[in-house]
Amino acid sequence: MVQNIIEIKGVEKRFGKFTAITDINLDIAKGEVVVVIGPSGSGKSTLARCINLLESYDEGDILVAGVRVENGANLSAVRADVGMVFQGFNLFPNMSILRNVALAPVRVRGLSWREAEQRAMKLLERVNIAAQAQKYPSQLSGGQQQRVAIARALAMEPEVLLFDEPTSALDPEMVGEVLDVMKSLAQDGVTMIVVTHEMGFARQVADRVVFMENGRIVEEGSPDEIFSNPKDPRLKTFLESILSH
Amino acid sequence: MVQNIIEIKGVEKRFGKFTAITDINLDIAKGEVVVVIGPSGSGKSTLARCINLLESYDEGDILVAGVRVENGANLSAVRADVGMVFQGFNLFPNMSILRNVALAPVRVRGLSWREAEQRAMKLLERVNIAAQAQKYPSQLSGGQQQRVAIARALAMEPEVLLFDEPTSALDPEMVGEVLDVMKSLAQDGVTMIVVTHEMGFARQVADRVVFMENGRIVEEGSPDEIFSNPKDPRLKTFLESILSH
Amino acid sequence: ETLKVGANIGNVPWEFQDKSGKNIGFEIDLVNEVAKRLQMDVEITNIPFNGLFAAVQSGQIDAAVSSITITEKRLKSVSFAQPYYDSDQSLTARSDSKVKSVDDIKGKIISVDTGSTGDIWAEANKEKTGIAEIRRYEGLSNAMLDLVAGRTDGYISDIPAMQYYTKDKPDLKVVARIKTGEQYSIMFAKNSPLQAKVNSVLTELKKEGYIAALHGKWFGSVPEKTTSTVMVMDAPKES
Amino acid sequence: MDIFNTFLNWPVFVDALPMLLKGLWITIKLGALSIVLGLIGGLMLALCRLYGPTYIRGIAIAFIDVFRAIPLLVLLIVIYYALPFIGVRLTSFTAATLALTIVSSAYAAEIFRSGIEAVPKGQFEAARALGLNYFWLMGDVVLPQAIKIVIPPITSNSINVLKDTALASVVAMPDLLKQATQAQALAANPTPLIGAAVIYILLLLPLVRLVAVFEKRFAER
Amino acid sequence: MDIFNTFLNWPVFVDALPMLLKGLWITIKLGALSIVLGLIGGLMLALCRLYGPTYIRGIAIAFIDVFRAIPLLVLLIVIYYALPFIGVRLTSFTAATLALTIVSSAYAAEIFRSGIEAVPKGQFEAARALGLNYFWLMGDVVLPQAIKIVIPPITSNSINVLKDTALASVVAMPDLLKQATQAQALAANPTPLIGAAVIYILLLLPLVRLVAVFEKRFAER
Ligand SMILES: Nc1ncnc2c1ncn2[C@@H]1O[C@H](COP(=O)(O)OP(=O)(O)OP(=O)(O)O)[C@@H](O)[C@H]1O
Ligand SMILES: Nc1ncnc2c1ncn2[C@@H]1O[C@H](COP(=O)(O)OP(=O)(O)OP(=O)(O)O)[C@@H](O)[C@H]1O
Ligand SMILES: [Mg+2]
Ligand SMILES: [Mg+2]
Repeated sequence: MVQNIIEIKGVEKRFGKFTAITDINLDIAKGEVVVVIGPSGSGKSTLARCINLLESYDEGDILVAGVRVENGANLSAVRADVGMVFQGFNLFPNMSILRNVALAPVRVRGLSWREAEQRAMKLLERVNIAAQAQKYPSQLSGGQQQRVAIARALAMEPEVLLFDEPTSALDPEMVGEVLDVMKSLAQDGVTMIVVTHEMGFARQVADRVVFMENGRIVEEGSPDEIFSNPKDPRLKTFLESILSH
Repeated sequence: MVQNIIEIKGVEKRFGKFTAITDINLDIAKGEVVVVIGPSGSGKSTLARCINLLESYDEGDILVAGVRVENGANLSAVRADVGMVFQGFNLFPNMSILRNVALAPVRVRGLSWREAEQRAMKLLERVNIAAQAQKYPSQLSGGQQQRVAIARALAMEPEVLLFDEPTSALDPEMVGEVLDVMKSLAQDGVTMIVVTHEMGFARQVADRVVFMENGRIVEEGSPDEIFSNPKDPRLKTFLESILSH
Repeated sequence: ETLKVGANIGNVPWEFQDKSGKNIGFEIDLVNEVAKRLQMDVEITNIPFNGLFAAVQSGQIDAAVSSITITEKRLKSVSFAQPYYDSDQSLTARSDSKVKSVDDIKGKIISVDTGSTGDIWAEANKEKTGIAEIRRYEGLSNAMLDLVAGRTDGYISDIPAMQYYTKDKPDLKVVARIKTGEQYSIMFAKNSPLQAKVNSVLTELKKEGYIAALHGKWFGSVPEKTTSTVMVMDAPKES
Repeated sequence: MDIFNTFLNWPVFVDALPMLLKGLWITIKLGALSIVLGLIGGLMLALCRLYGPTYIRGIAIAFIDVFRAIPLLVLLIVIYYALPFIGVRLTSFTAATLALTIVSSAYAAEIFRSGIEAVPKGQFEAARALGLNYFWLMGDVVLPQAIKIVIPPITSNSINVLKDTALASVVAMPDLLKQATQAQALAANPTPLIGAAVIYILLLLPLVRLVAVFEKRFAER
Repeated sequence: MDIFNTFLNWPVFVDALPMLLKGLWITIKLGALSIVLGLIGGLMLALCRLYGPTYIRGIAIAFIDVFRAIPLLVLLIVIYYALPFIGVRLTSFTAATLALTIVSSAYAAEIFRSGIEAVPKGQFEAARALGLNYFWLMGDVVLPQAIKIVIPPITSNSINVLKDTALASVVAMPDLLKQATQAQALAANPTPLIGAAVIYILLLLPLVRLVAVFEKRFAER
């Protein structure tokens, strides 16, 4: 039996009377890379945030490695295994870049500060920002902050990585580098759910592409199916509008 | 005599001992669209922020419509004429979307709330978000927030518009729409300085492209010159890295 | 013309309020009579003891009463009319306690009102009487609570107040009178012209036996002939 | 005597009640006025301290630090009893209001400052980039956010001012607490003090709950 | 008598000084202990109020609201004079420390709460997404930012506690201000009160300035 690392069954999330996502069903196998695309406000971020319970969902079940994601004793453990890179960077302004990256490995995995900071330096090098290790987040440019956020998530060596538009604040040069990092992670067998508008990345790396609209998954399939042979009319318009500029 | 609406002469900005931008010389004619490109941390945002004195500069002069940008009585008037869309959205969380857009026209231009809100609704329609007019910023997705920020800057009908990566948080569909808005503004003769990674936009709309690196303007010219015939080796690498993914 | 008098209302039986909120008491009666003789109206202002000194000196009030003791030190900053009451200190203890006289307070914990004459006496006689510890309180009622609670063994304070207080409390008793020779009077700003006027009215009132009658009214007893309540005296002067 | 006769003596309480209510009125009058004036003064001070020219800023800092350090009792005595020497003779109500307002504005100033400083820099920048002048930048953008942040400590401060009216008795304004201590002395029984505490609680709890409701509604945005 | 002889009388001040210093020592001892305990208690209370299960939250709210509303004087009297009736007999120092700590922790709780609520939601989310447990989320991420925000009102609150030691005189702990009023009564001259105010200012101003320096260094990040 193939173990699905993430199973999402009939999930719905409401904000007051407004339904942000509904009837979401999605199983993700270990090592799979799923790219989520869709217009603004379609619920992509909300879906990602439900997976590690940053938003509690109102209906259905989400299972990570067979464990239901819900408030309780094992939530912290689930979260340590599910890394997340935010659309906003959410770096901790009260500590240096290096500390930002080393913190969770020390507090959650029990590493020593020395060890954690050594590993953090390596990750900062990987995203090309090691020279700023001693600066505070407010002293970095937007792109630099985003790269730190990625390093921070990688530091936990999570089983599943959630990316919410990880490259949106990066300049094109850096987009390339970060996408390379993500590609190498995919080759290492890390399961990833990536909300992105980088169609190039989706085409090259995704095992599956999910198209959301109005809080629902409207179509899903291999990148080839989605990009070359879209069925849903809304997906067609969406793709056309992207290619037109 | 052609009046340059913006004249930047020998400007330098330091953060403590670190020099963020230096020796910047740039004249911008009325109606011109200048696109600023360059790697992360090269000082693009800093330059834009100096133009409306969100950062005070340490050396040189910046003149908007012939008036030196400096602390004093006419700073507010200069700023009202220089609209800005931020890399972070910086919407006002304590008021509705509609209020966010209508506020400055009422407070600075002296419009009535009725009039200002009517105009605000039109702008919100233009960026496709009129349905959310009564919501508060925290209830919007990232992309929705960015569009409100653009509408807010447009509401002042400024002479010069500064954009700091205006499309970085937008999904590709919206990028197209927003770029269309910007194109129509360019056609209306609005002077614009746009920090962006949208090379397509630069090629189609820019009168001039400025390439920054390490706090300096390394090369500038028409889009054709910059993209088809780059001279500076660093610009060449930069462009190659963009085209490679 | 109005005579503005400050008084720490609540200082039984010298100045306090009856149930209708009217100011009554020994010193209230006295200043009312004095003002009448001076053909002035009286306006009583309720000021806590703490505030009375600054109040007379700043002229916010013309005179102050509140069983204020005449002392050498005070005379350096304020003036007094002639005394009208001789107050001694008293030792109060629980009825069932072994403390029956001043000789019994050796090794005991004694309470006083901070800054009062009782405090001064206890401090001065600490060695002689062998008091183990002096506890200083803010007013009579709290000191009484601790005396009843057994945290202290005796309370040294003005005798009239204690007699009045213990009247209806069988578990407390005034066990000794401690002679200190302190005298109460009306306080004025230093060298106030009112001082002489009031002083001569007091002489008049003593001669008529008015003050002795007040003593009878408020303490239920006739004052001895040799006390300042009866005898005409000189106004105290700074030495 | 048992604890009930001593601390919860009903006849003593009933006797004292008219006095307490008279004091309550002074507490409320003095407290409400000083709270309002203190909030206004505190806001002005905070703005002077944050954005004034250097010497104004220095004066504001000195004012805030000195009047937080000085005991209210002393300030009351100085204002009411020392100022007449230089020809300024205030009524006790004016003097008490002035002293309470000065002290509460010094405290409120620091609270407002912390709130203003907690508003993200981007908010100031966006407002300035739109050309809003200082007045609207503060009034429309910064203060609404700052005040929302500091509602809890401002509430605390207001409670404090109301309770500090107790010291006004030194300038012949016998407030609720003073009346209670006086009634205590009269009855030789601490029940009136407990009665005063109950009145304070009955007065303040509904107000505090009301503020909490407002705060919640505010937070929902 | 002129204003100098009345309010700034040097011989009277010199006479009173030893008494004042004795009171100062009580003020400092009692104040420092209550401030520290109050900050710890206040933090606990704030966390209970924000994140406790419903009934704990209810208890915390009741505690905070009641002990802010109750006059300290009454609380002191109850703790010191009423508790012996039910067999709890505290020394005056313990009683005064307890009362001051209870009240100051109620005030500090609301200040800490405002600070914690001013930390952006994204910070909590990032910490939780990393799997940090509640303890580290608070200790590493939220509290350092919250405390930075509330340094000014916490300073004010600490000053208040130090000044509130004045009420401890009711349980026979004569503090600086009490000693000053007593010296005033002895000399029939308000100079000792002014002297006490000067001592308060000399004591508090350097502390307040020191906090301001820390705050600035903090803010530079
Ligand atoms: N806290 C909230 N309260 C009310 N509505 C919300 C809240 N958070 C999100 N929404 C709404 O839910 C919908 C989905 O939002 P979400 O952030 O998931 O969109 P998205 O697909 O990530 O968009 P984008 O590409 O712009 O980031 C939007 O319409 C948004 O306005
Ligand atoms: N307040 C500050 N203090 C110290 N250094 C700063 C500060 N603000 C910016 N810098 C530094 O100045 C340099 C230029 O920053 P700037 O934000 O202008 O870059 P940018 O070109 O806009 O980059 P990006 O494309 O990532 O937004 C960076 O190295 C940054 O770390
Ligand atoms: Mg999103
Ligand atoms: Mg930038």
